[in-house]
This record gives sequence, structure tokens and C-alpha cells, in this order.
Amino acid sequence: MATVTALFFAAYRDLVGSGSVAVEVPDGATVADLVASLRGRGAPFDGLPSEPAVAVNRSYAAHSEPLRAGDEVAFIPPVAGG
Amino acid sequence: MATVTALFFAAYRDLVGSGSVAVEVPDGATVADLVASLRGRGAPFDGLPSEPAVAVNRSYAAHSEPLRAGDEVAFIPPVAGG
Amino acid sequence: MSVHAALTVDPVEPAAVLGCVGGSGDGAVILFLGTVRDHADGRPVLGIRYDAYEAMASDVLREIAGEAADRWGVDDLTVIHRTGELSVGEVSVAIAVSSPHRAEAYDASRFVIEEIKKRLPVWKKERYADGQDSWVQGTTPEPVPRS
Amino acid sequence: MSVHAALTVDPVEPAAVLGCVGGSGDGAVILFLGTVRDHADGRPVLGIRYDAYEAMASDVLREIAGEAADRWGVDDLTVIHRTGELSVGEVSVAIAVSSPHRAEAYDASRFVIEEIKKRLPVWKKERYADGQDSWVQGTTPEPVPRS
Repeated sequence: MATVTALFFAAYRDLVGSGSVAVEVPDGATVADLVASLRGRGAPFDGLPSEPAVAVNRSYAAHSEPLRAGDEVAFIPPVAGG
Repeated sequence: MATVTALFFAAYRDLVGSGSVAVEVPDGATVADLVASLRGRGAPFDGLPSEPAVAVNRSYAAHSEPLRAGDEVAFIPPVAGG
Repeated sequence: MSVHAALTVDPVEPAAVLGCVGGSGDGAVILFLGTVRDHADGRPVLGIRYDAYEAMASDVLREIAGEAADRWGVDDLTVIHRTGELSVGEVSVAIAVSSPHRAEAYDASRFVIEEIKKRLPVWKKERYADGQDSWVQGTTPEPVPRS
Repeated sequence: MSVHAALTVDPVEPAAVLGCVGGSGDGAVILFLGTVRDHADGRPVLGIRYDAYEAMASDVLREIAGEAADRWGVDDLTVIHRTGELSVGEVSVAIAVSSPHRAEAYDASRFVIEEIKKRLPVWKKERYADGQDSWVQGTTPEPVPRS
């Protein structure tokens, strides 16, 4: 097992009620596995979209991206800068 | 006959050696007639183009534009503002 | 060539941003300012809070600025994005660009603001005159697989 | 809405031009500055003299500003064109535009500078480092018959 940090911003942060959650994932787990595992916890996490934009260690990443212990996985709501 | 004022700017002014020349034109004369009459004077006026851009009383005008006494006819070299 | 990009919680001074660009080889300078409007879809707005994923947003903003500078060969480019609570009229983003000719300056400036809207991890919550507030509907960034 | 257009022999202050535009309904402000470059077609330039058909140029500049404001529905637009002797780095033209959204501001700003180059009766003579000077090759304005 490996521990990664899930980060939540803006509307996702409001939904989850926290900016950061530590999550244990099996070795070899991908972003998709992490998302499914979180949503599987039920409310409020099941309110997250099934395919959110994510960044792994501060770079946008595909859901097929494999995770390593210590990775920072940010859930990125639709952005609205400018 | 009617008297109009021909104005020269930039390269045309350098060519003609003056910014302003009074010209007598027949009644009913057009811009084209004025241009031909000036060029017919010989040097330095024959150095003006045969179809220069012109403004009559501060508005761009076609060469078919009829002239009236007192009109201000500006010979406009290619512009280069900005 | 100088390229600067930063997020800041301090008010953005347009003159200071403008002062970061322009040299004797430049014929064109463009300053773009995004400002907080007093309305959104016809609804009166009092202010906006900008939240950012700070560490990532700094990287992405630098990336966007660098791409713009490279792609259009502009001389200098500075982009500053504000975070925190802003009132109506305050500057949320300032982009200054200088280049020898105007076409590149316009294109680079426009590129930076459009890319900010597409991929800068920043969000804004509008505060309305009626006491309500809501996150502004944004743009889903493209997932870019890491190479 | 306020639209201003003027020629001036005095140095152009970017901050003052910027201060002419922008209100609480605006989300975008763009300032364009045309500046004197130190080179032209690879030839070192010391300065530029701008000559104008002053009376007509004032009218045409106002016309261009009005057309831009109407066509894109921008809120405020100010354009100032300098005449006389300018050194390298000095501002020859400043265009400030504000509007609710950015697209109109960019388009209106670009329209004003492009139309200036097409039809403002202004000419420039470049002064080169080798002591020579010459009128810059310009654009022949379209003859518009008076209606």
C-alpha cells in the first residue's frame, strides 16, 4: 500500500469540507483507482465527478497515470482565472 | 475662374518646396483637372504623381470631385502614422 | 528578453507592470488588465474572491508566459495574477508585452489571457448584492499526460 | 461612454491615457503604445519626426475612434497621436480601451491602430545614425468620395 495526498479546491473543497485528505491506495494504483476509491466512500465524496481534471505533483495528468507513495493528487474543478 | 488652395505635405512638400500654392482653375474643374494643371507647370510640379490621394476640405475625395472657389485641396502622400 | 510571471495577494499596480517591459528595440507595448465588473449575467456583483492552487498556478503561469514569448518572439513579457478578496474595479490580472512590431504583441497578449482561462488552476467566487455567492462556471482543463 | 481623440506635440503619458478609460462595468482594459524603435530594416535609427495635416488628422482620428467604439460597443476609448520630433523610446501613439469583455477591447484597439496606419494623414521621417534621413514608405489612403 502507498499513501497519497488528495487536494481539493474551490467547489470541490466546499463539497468535501476539507482541502486535503490522505488516502491509502494499493501498489500500482492509478489516478482512476484513487478517484473510484474516494467516491466509493459515499457522501460527501460521491459528489465528486467520476472523471475530474487532476494534477499529479502540480502537473495535469491523465487518469491512467500510476501513483507513487507521497504523490500529491489535486482535484481541479473547471478553472476560472483572469 | 475660381481660386483653390493646393496643400502639400511630407515628401510632396519637400518636392514642391512649399506647403501651399494658390491655383486658378476654370469653373467646373475637378480634382483631376487641378492635378493635370499643376503637373503641366513643369518642374518641380511634374514630379507629383498623376493620381495622388487627395483630400478636399479635409475629407478624402475622388478625382472626379468638382471644385469650388476657396476649396482646400491637399495632396496626401502615402500615410505613415502610428 | 525578460519574462516574469507571478501570483500576488497585493493590489496590482498597472504602471509597475507596464514598467517591466519595453526597450529601445521595441515598437509596440500592450498592457491588458482584467478588472472586477459590477455585474455578471445581469446580476449585481460586489466583489470576487480568487482562490488558487498556489504552487501549481505559479508554475503554469510561468509556463504560459514562456510559451507566449517563445512562440511570438516578443522581447519582454510580464504577467501578474491577483488572489484573495477583490472589490469592483480592482485588477485581477495584468499582462504587459513588448515587441518590435505590433502583431506579435497583440497575439502574445491575447494568448496569455486565453491560456489563463483554459488552464491556470485559479477559481473565482462572485459575491452578489443580494448576499448570495457562487463559484463562477469555469473551463475544464485538458488532461495532459506527463511525459 | 466616453470617446476622446487628439493629436499633441507634448510627450504622451501612458498612465494619463490609461486613466481616461475604465468604469465599474468594465472587465477588460487594453493600452496600446506605439514607440520609436532604434532600428528600421536593420538600419540604426536615432529618432523620428512626425508631420501631420493637423486639422484633417484630428477629424480622422475622431472618426476612427468613433467607428471603433460603435462597432464593438466598447465603453471608453481614448487615442492620442504625437507629432514633432521624437527620440528612440518615446510614445508616438497611445490607445486605451475599456469594455465589459476582453474580445471587444482587443478588437477595437487593433482596429484603431490599423486604421491609423491606413488613413490618418500623418507622415514620419526617420533620422539615421549615419546622418541621413528619409520619409517612411507609407500606405496610400483609399479615395472616399464625399457624399
